[in-house]
Amino acid sequence: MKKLINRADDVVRESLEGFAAAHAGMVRVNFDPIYVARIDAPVRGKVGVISGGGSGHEPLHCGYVGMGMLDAACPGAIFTSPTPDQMLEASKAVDGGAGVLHIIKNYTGDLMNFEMAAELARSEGIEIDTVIIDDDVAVTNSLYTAGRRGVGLTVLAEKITGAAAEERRSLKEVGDICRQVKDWGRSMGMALTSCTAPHIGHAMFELPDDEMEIGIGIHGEPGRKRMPVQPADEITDMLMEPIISDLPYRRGDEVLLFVNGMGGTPLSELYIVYRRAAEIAAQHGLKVVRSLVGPYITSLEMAGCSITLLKMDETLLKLWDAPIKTPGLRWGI
Amino acid sequence: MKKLINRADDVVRESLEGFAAAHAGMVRVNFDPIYVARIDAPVRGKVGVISGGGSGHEPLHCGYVGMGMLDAACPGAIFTSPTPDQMLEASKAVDGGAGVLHIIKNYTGDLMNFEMAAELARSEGIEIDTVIIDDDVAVTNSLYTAGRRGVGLTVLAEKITGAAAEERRSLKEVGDICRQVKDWGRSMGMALTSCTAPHIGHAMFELPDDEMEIGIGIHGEPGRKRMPVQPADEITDMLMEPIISDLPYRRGDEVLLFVNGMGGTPLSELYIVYRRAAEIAAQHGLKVVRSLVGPYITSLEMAGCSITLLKMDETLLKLWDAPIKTPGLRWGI
Amino acid sequence: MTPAIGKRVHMEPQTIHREDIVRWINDFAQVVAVNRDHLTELDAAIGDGDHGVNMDRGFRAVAAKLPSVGDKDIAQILKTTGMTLVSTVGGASGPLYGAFFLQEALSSAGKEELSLTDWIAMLEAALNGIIARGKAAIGDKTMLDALAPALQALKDAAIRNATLAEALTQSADAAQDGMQATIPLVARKGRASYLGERSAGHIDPGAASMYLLLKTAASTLASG
Amino acid sequence: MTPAIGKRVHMEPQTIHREDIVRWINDFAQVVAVNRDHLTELDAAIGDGDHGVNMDRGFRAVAAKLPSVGDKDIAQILKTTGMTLVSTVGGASGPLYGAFFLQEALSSAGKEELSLTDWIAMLEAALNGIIARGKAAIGDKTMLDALAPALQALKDAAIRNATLAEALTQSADAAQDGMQATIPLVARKGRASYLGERSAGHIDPGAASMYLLLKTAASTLASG
Ligand SMILES: Nc1ncnc2c1ncn2[C@@H]1O[C@H](COP(=O)(O)OP(=O)(O)O)[C@@H](O)[C@H]1O
Ligand SMILES: Nc1ncnc2c1ncn2[C@@H]1O[C@H](COP(=O)(O)OP(=O)(O)O)[C@@H](O)[C@H]1O
Ligand SMILES: [Mg+2]
Ligand SMILES: [Mg+2]
Ligand SMILES: [Mg+2]
Ligand SMILES: [Mg+2]
Repeated sequence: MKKLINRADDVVRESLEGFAAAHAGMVRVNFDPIYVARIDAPVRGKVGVISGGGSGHEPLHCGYVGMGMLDAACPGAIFTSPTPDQMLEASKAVDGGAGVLHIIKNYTGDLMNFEMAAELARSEGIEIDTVIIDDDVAVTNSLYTAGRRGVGLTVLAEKITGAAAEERRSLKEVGDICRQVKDWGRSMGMALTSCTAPHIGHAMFELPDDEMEIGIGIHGEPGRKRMPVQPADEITDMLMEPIISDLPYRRGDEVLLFVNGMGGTPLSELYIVYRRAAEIAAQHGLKVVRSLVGPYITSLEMAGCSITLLKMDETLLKLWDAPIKTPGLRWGI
Repeated sequence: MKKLINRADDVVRESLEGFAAAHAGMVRVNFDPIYVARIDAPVRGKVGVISGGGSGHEPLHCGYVGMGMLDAACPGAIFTSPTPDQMLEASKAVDGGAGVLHIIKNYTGDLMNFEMAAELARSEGIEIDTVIIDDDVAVTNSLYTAGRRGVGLTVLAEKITGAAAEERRSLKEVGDICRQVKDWGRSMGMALTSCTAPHIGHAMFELPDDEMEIGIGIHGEPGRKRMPVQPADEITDMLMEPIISDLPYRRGDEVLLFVNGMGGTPLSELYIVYRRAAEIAAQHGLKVVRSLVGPYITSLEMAGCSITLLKMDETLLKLWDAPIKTPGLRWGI
Repeated sequence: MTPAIGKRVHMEPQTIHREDIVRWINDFAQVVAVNRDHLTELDAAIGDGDHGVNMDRGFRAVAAKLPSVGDKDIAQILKTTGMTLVSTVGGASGPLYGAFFLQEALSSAGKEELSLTDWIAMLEAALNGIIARGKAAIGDKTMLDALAPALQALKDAAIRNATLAEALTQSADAAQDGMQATIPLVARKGRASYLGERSAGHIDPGAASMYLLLKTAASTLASG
Repeated sequence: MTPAIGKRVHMEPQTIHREDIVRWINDFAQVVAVNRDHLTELDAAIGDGDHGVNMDRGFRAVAAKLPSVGDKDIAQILKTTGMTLVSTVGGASGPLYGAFFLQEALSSAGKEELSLTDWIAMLEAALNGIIARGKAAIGDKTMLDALAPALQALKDAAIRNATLAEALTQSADAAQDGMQATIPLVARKGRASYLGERSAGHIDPGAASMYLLLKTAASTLASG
């Protein structure tokens, strides 16, 4: 294992110390329990939006704390959901009196820990709403699984929901916007290589030099099927097909197309995927009105990508375009 | 070799097609010869700022085309400087009557091709100024080499120079600002792994599993020395020491600290490096007033990082903070 | 070979005391440390490779915390263990092992010592706590698949009037069988479920740690 | 063994014509294609691993372009070659090989056929063009280190009154020796210079391609 780290046990803390130093103007990092809050939290009268999950997906979630997106994020150990006390303290820290929305990626661990946090927060008088993002169409038989995983759509949900909260909408409205995003978005990902978690010290799965995994999650879990590496266009087809056929997108629908890098894929390759994905969208009569291309929800240094398609309407468009100022996403301000 | 590409020969073109589609609102891509120009180029009365170089460093340079940074960028083949006709056409396309500044990274190929382009552009009546960025302190005996390479500082130079041009300063003034950045900044990089250029198909150099290269460039060139992998803090010390002792930074100096990822290093690791680099800066009495952390000038999927320190004054600070709207860097607008 | 019954009663404790519980948890913390990489490897095969690290982080924290409640009663010790796990482990196993010990705490409230019957009630409560939190069923390839047969074995042993030591040993054996029996299963809960058919052929990591917990109970509590 | 002088004159052409130049460049394009990976490997060792790809891209474009100027004069053919290289190769070798052919074009302006003396003058111009553009000195471990001794060998051959074929062969041999002699050198120009001492022990890729160019000249132009 070769990593720019000191000790495996210190990765999350030291990384957050650097993050705190680099973005002192935007965020404040609490270390016991660990959470990152926007510098001006709590914002009076505004719904607090928080998320969290295992570390190793940076910039998600901590990089999205700031004006127009998250009020706080709770990072767990690498690929391990955070603990309830983190979400409880974060909820208290961002509650401006209008309640707090928890955006959760659908993983057993995340669900249970957030659930406990919500119970505790409610018992302390904070109103909590919860939205579970489960956009991964690679998980087909949700009846026999923990359900679809939360992957790329999470980034879009946090941005759009954060913008809705910024407009001082009510907890109910903010939650409903987030649920709309959850309902209107679908994703699928693939990996060319595995990744190495610092505490494990070797690749999470072995992938021969001429094979790839289709339908991976974001935690170094192997995917649903392994096959010989294909050209980028064919791979893109394999990801787009299940996405488009899952959500009944209709000709004329406006969509946001998000091509995400898993951490170790050059940006130039993501644009090659974007090129083909946009072509396919056009073939289906979908109008790509917004785009996002880059490593926004990663699996350490894994090589690979995911594609997310989110159907847009006027409200979502306006919220997507709204000003945002976070370490990981920024525009308009 | 595992890459999200179709054919090695098509990488640059297809990637630019995706780039053009994803950022149609900001940039326009010309394909013969290849250059990327901001959508509203030429801007009347504004100095045009252009740069270029081999591909494989994305988002540099094409990702930095847009309001407040570059007017155009000329991408060459992977790791190969572009050709004079590209820079000539780009110069013509962005000349708003106030002249064009060429920002060049100091590599033999880049220099010669830009030089020819400048000769041709001048013969067509365009006023051209040239600044050569050569910030890599890993190259020590510049007398016996092609001189210091242009690396991380290029990103900062393009941002600050672009902002100066946006203020409608004269070609001379814009060039002088760029020269000030060139004089006031220093960088050094390292690699944990090599990278694989698509047309070569295998790693550019072999690095055993317990070794690293210190003092690398950004083209997969091996570095000046190879040594056993060290903890991140020690590596950071090794990069910071030559930087700080090269430029006579003085206690009380204000600096911008830029920790750059080479493409395959998780953001979390860059923050671990940032943490230590900021500590060292503080030990030397330097005041870090701005920061930048992320993969801004890369070598495909190489794992590693570089550190750039740029001394700031009021002018540079103001220009750094000025609004910018490019695919790769954006704030204030 | 079987010792005389009269003798047996004197040799083997039939009740579990506060110190036994502390020893059990401390011993398990060491077992987890030793098996950290093993559990992590199991999780890397069908999950995300952190189960050993998660458990180790949690039980290290528990071991550090226990001295401060060493003089408290059984329920308090178990509650502290559960609370500490919840706030240090994270992932799926944090809330689930948290529920295990918190439910054991509730079930043992007010007790100075525990009989086999108490122990059975506690494990029953623990099992239900895990089900309530995780909503898994037996056969979903989770820690339940080691815990449920172990509980059944305890009940069977009690009906047969087995000693505490025998019962604990039989429950550990049943847990081991249950763990082994997870190998052919296709996971339906937790991360491993995303692998579908590919999850078959591997031991469930949570079942493995649950087996170790019950085996440690047998070796620690049965020896008095 | 040496053929009679009278005979030699009839067997071997002493001048180079337009068609010869076209053949030389086309042949070289094929030589580059065959040696593409070899040149690239050389460049990967001490540079950035693109020299073969760069040259191949350039000479493919040249080969595609030549038919359109096949009826033009020598200078026009060489100029087109140089311009095409400049606009397709990039990197260091683009402007440098561009300069090579553009200077040869200037030097051969107006000529219908080339004598050995003309050829020497053209290579001299090419050498100076490369030096003017790249500012390298002999011994810096560049393509110059193959070109300069080849030019010297041509001059020596001319003094000895050698035939064109002999002269070209000797110049190719000298280029090969010059290329080999780059092995121990520490690079002072181009990317390889960043390696410092580590650049020693490898052939310079530009010297290797320059040798191939001059070797192709010998085999193509000498055979008429
Ligand atoms: N819903 C559930 N009910 C019971 N046990 C579960 C459930 N989900 C997961 N588990 C157990 O948790 C174990 C994984 O724990 P761990 O690796 O620490 O957490 P995570 O899956 O969040 O990484 C699995 O092996 C399984 O035994
Ligand atoms: N200043 C120079 N003068 C002469 N030749 C040079 C100079 N710099 C580089 N070269 C030649 O160019 C070759 C490298 O060409 P190439 O790999 O195509 O370009 P780049 O170095 O830009 O990748 C070197 O091997 C060397 O022979
Ligand atoms: Mg986990
Ligand atoms: Mg090159
Ligand atoms: Mg796990
Ligand atoms: Mg090269």
